[in-house]
Amino acid sequence: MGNLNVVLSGQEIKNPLIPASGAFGYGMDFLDFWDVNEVGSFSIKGTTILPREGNPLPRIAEYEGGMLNCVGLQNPGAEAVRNEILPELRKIYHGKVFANISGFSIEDYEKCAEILDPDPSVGWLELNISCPNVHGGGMAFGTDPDNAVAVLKAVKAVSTKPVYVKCTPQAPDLTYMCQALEQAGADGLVLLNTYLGLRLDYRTGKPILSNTTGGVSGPGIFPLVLQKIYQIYPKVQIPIIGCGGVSTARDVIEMMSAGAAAVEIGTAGLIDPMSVPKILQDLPRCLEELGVSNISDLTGRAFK
Amino acid sequence: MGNLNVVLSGQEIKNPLIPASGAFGYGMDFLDFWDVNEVGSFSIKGTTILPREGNPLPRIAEYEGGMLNCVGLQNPGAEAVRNEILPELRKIYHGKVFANISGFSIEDYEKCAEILDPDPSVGWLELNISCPNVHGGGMAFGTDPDNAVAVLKAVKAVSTKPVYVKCTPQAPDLTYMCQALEQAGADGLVLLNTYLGLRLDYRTGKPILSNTTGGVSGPGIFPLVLQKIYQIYPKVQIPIIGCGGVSTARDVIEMMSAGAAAVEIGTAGLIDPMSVPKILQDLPRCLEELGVSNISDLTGRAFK
Amino acid sequence: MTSLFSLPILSQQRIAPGIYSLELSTEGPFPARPGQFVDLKIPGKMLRRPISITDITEDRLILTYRVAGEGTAILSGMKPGEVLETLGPLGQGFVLPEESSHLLMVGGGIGTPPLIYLAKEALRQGHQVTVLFGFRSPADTLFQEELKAMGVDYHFAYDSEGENVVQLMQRLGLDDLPFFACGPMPMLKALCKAGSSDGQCSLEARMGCGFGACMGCSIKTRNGMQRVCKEGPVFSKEVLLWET
Amino acid sequence: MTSLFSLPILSQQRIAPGIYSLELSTEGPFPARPGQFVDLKIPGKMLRRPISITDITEDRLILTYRVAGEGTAILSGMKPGEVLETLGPLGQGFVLPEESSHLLMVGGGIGTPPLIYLAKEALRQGHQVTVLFGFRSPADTLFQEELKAMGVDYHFAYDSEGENVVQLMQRLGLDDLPFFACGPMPMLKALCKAGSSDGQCSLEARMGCGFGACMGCSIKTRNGMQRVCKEGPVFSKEVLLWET
Repeated sequence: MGNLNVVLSGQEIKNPLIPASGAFGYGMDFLDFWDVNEVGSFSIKGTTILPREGNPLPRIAEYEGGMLNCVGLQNPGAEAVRNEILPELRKIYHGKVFANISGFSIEDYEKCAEILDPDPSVGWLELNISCPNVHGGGMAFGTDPDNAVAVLKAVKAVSTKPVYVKCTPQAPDLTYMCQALEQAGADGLVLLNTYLGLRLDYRTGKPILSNTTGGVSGPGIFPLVLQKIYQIYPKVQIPIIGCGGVSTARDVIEMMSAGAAAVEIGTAGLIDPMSVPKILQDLPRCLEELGVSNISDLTGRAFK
Repeated sequence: MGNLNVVLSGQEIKNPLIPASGAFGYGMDFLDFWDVNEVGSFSIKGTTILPREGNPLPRIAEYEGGMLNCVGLQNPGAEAVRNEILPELRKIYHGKVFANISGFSIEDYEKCAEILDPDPSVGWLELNISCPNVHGGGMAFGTDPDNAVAVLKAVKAVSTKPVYVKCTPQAPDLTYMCQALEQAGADGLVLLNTYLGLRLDYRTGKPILSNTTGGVSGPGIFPLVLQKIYQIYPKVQIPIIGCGGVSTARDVIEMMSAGAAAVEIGTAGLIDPMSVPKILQDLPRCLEELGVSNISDLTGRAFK
Repeated sequence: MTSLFSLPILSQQRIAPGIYSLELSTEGPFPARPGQFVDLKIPGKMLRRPISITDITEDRLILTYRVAGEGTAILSGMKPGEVLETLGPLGQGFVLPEESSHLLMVGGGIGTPPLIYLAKEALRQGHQVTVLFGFRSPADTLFQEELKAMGVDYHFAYDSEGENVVQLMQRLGLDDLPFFACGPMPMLKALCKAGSSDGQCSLEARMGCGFGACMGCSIKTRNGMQRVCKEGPVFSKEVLLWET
Repeated sequence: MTSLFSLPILSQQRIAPGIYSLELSTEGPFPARPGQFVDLKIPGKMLRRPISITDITEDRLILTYRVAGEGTAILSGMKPGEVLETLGPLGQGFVLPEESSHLLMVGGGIGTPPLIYLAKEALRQGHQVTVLFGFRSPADTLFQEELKAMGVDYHFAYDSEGENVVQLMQRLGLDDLPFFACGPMPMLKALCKAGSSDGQCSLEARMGCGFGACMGCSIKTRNGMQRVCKEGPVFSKEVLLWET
């Protein structure tokens, strides 16, 4: 029986499958289907310093390869997350989570980190500089390396937990971005947030989503993200968490082979709430098939 | 009954569906299935000044949203295309085609254009500065606006036919690229060539494709390409030919609504050789449903 | 508890222009209350389709849906024996009052189905029920047989005859009855304005997951942001803000 | 002429570890020559799966395939009555000599099926046929009944017994017979080296379209670049370069 645990910046998690921010709420919504303690960690809904209502409806569109969303960081604000939500979360989940934080200024990120970093349920901070669905924030920081580095440094200065940066495929030079982040002290990278996309209504020709564009996720982007991970892996020393279109245990293995130390899963769990436990059930069988005893040995297998 | 014809740089074609370069050979391979004269034009296999064998096998990988290829511009060279292939093509196809040309230096493109531009079957030149599967050429010109403009100017100087530039989504700033090309005299844009992608073999963890990466095409990239067309359309005056994941008549209409004057189709025709005639059969019914008499009125409908 | 069920199709038929009735086979009564919904996996489509519940019998889940796009078009072509992966029951249902009362059910178009199940349940609980349904035209009428069989008081309004369901309510002088409504947003809005202060509305929204995780269907209410799929689809009138 | 056919599955069965036999119903004999192939649309998969033809009867197309990945795994789960969209016949087949001769059919593993159809056709045309098939082990043997029924001379080689099919050919002194071969590349390469100068090999390749448009399966030959799906899959020995 294979060993599924992986280590992310000194903290061990019992398997490499991490439900992604925005696709798992705060864990509660999956309780009807499976015990969320089966996952070694998950990333909470993107949190900002002030409460946000997010974008108007429609926020969701579909396409053959997955979906588009423009939820737009709906969340109750960092204080409410720490004081009201995380204590509830602790009742149902015993592991440590990634606190996904976003903002509209460097100060926003800094304050958000100050609030969430001390929480005992927070194992890692996930710096979301890649949300395509808010204006004047999110992705704006993720497309400019100077801005990204400035945000990271400000957050690192107030954090005790490892800081992972969730990057956007919209970054003009992703390799440079990742190297700059590593140099500035990032403890890890999450590759990638959603791709900017659009759907138009067939009858009217107008955008379906209230925010015009949305973030594309799902199996349709899998080989694009895989290529980016493969491209970045040899260029950095810090761990990469892969994220983009993973739906099966084989996808997890493929993404780890490209260089991911762990894998986030989003859309697959929205399409089928049982995806995550199914993958966790399949992974040991896959390891056996491949004759691998530690799943972490698969990371970067393409280069070995 | 709706009117399907569209005009591209002064030349009318009887419908806006153009089989894409590399997915239609020279038209001959579809003759078993339908009369290729049903399409108003198509784009011939990417042509280089010297014959090219292309990449070794495997050149094809699959994924849930479509496919990846690294064919690598296999072609018999511009002279053979003009002297041997185009005369054969004229026997089966009576319209004018897009001569897709690629190269490894500005001179390559220039010579290729000089050879193909005079051919009576060539209606447009399609400058392929976006092939992700060759080294030191193709996409290298499409990611740097200065290089792209230099290639375009050299080709424009030796051409009498309208020159369309097929861009790559790998361009760091696509809007700037398109504006630079327009200013440098491009007659139209083809948005977009394939996305760089990767698949790894499940058992070995190594790349499936001989060239490691390949170009991702098919429905999986449709909303990404749609967003790019929507982004570029208000920024240029020259016509945009949409290209990326179109599989149905509704996709054609959606892409035209985003700003495309015409639409190239590739992977759908490889998956089902009857895709193109099926779409052509469906389009008039769609126009009727939408109460539109000229399909060209749909171009940019999202902005109207 | 919400779960995934594999339910074979027993029958499917077109019951009005663009409207289909679908019967799924269940082992025992499907565990949903009136106003809850199910999310159907359509072959070839990524996201499930949320469908309200028309009725539940000992061994059947009865759904009614409108062909609105490609997903529902595929669904309408499915045959008896084919199995639908069904997620549900989802959301909160309507809440009937504890004491016997005279209740008004107000439905419009494809919003009428959940009110059939609700009306039956209300009758079972000893309430008096008046049903007001609005359709585009008489050809679009749904559930006339069912309403007749239930023996409730029912009335139809037709756009084609110049009367909508809210006008009908007013004409019949029923605007002070507690109402339970489902239909297009303009209808619900007008109803909340014209009707009793005691009302519940079931809303529709494009959904991602259907079970609360993606926050793709959240609306602003007087109780803050609420998910149509999870805290809804039924909201009491006083929390709705009508902003979206 | 190559065309798209909708062919119902008549039967499917596992005939060896990982190997399935699939019978499709056709109206009249499927119009393919030995060595041509079909490309099957698998539900849920983008690209078709190229499958060689084992036999053709008045109303059946008989295919044999190995479960090699997700696509063929889905195919192996399909049931009688389900319909497979079949593109074909594709490619050029084997070319049998005009005069009666003694012909050698050399197959390895899942490369053996097209040689069954070829052997039958060769017998019908009056040739003498010797069949040499190689498998991993006796448990993996395919087509023994068919070969017996045909009444041809046949011999099996097994990796597990330390002999491959080329060694078998040499042991039997058949290396000067014109050969028709299909199997793994190393087998074909060794056979071309050891066997007669007159030989034809059917190659396998990952394909995109299967009908020549995408150039996804081109190989370099002495006649220039050739598409396995279109100019192949059968190539005469002398044009093969063994570079890939």
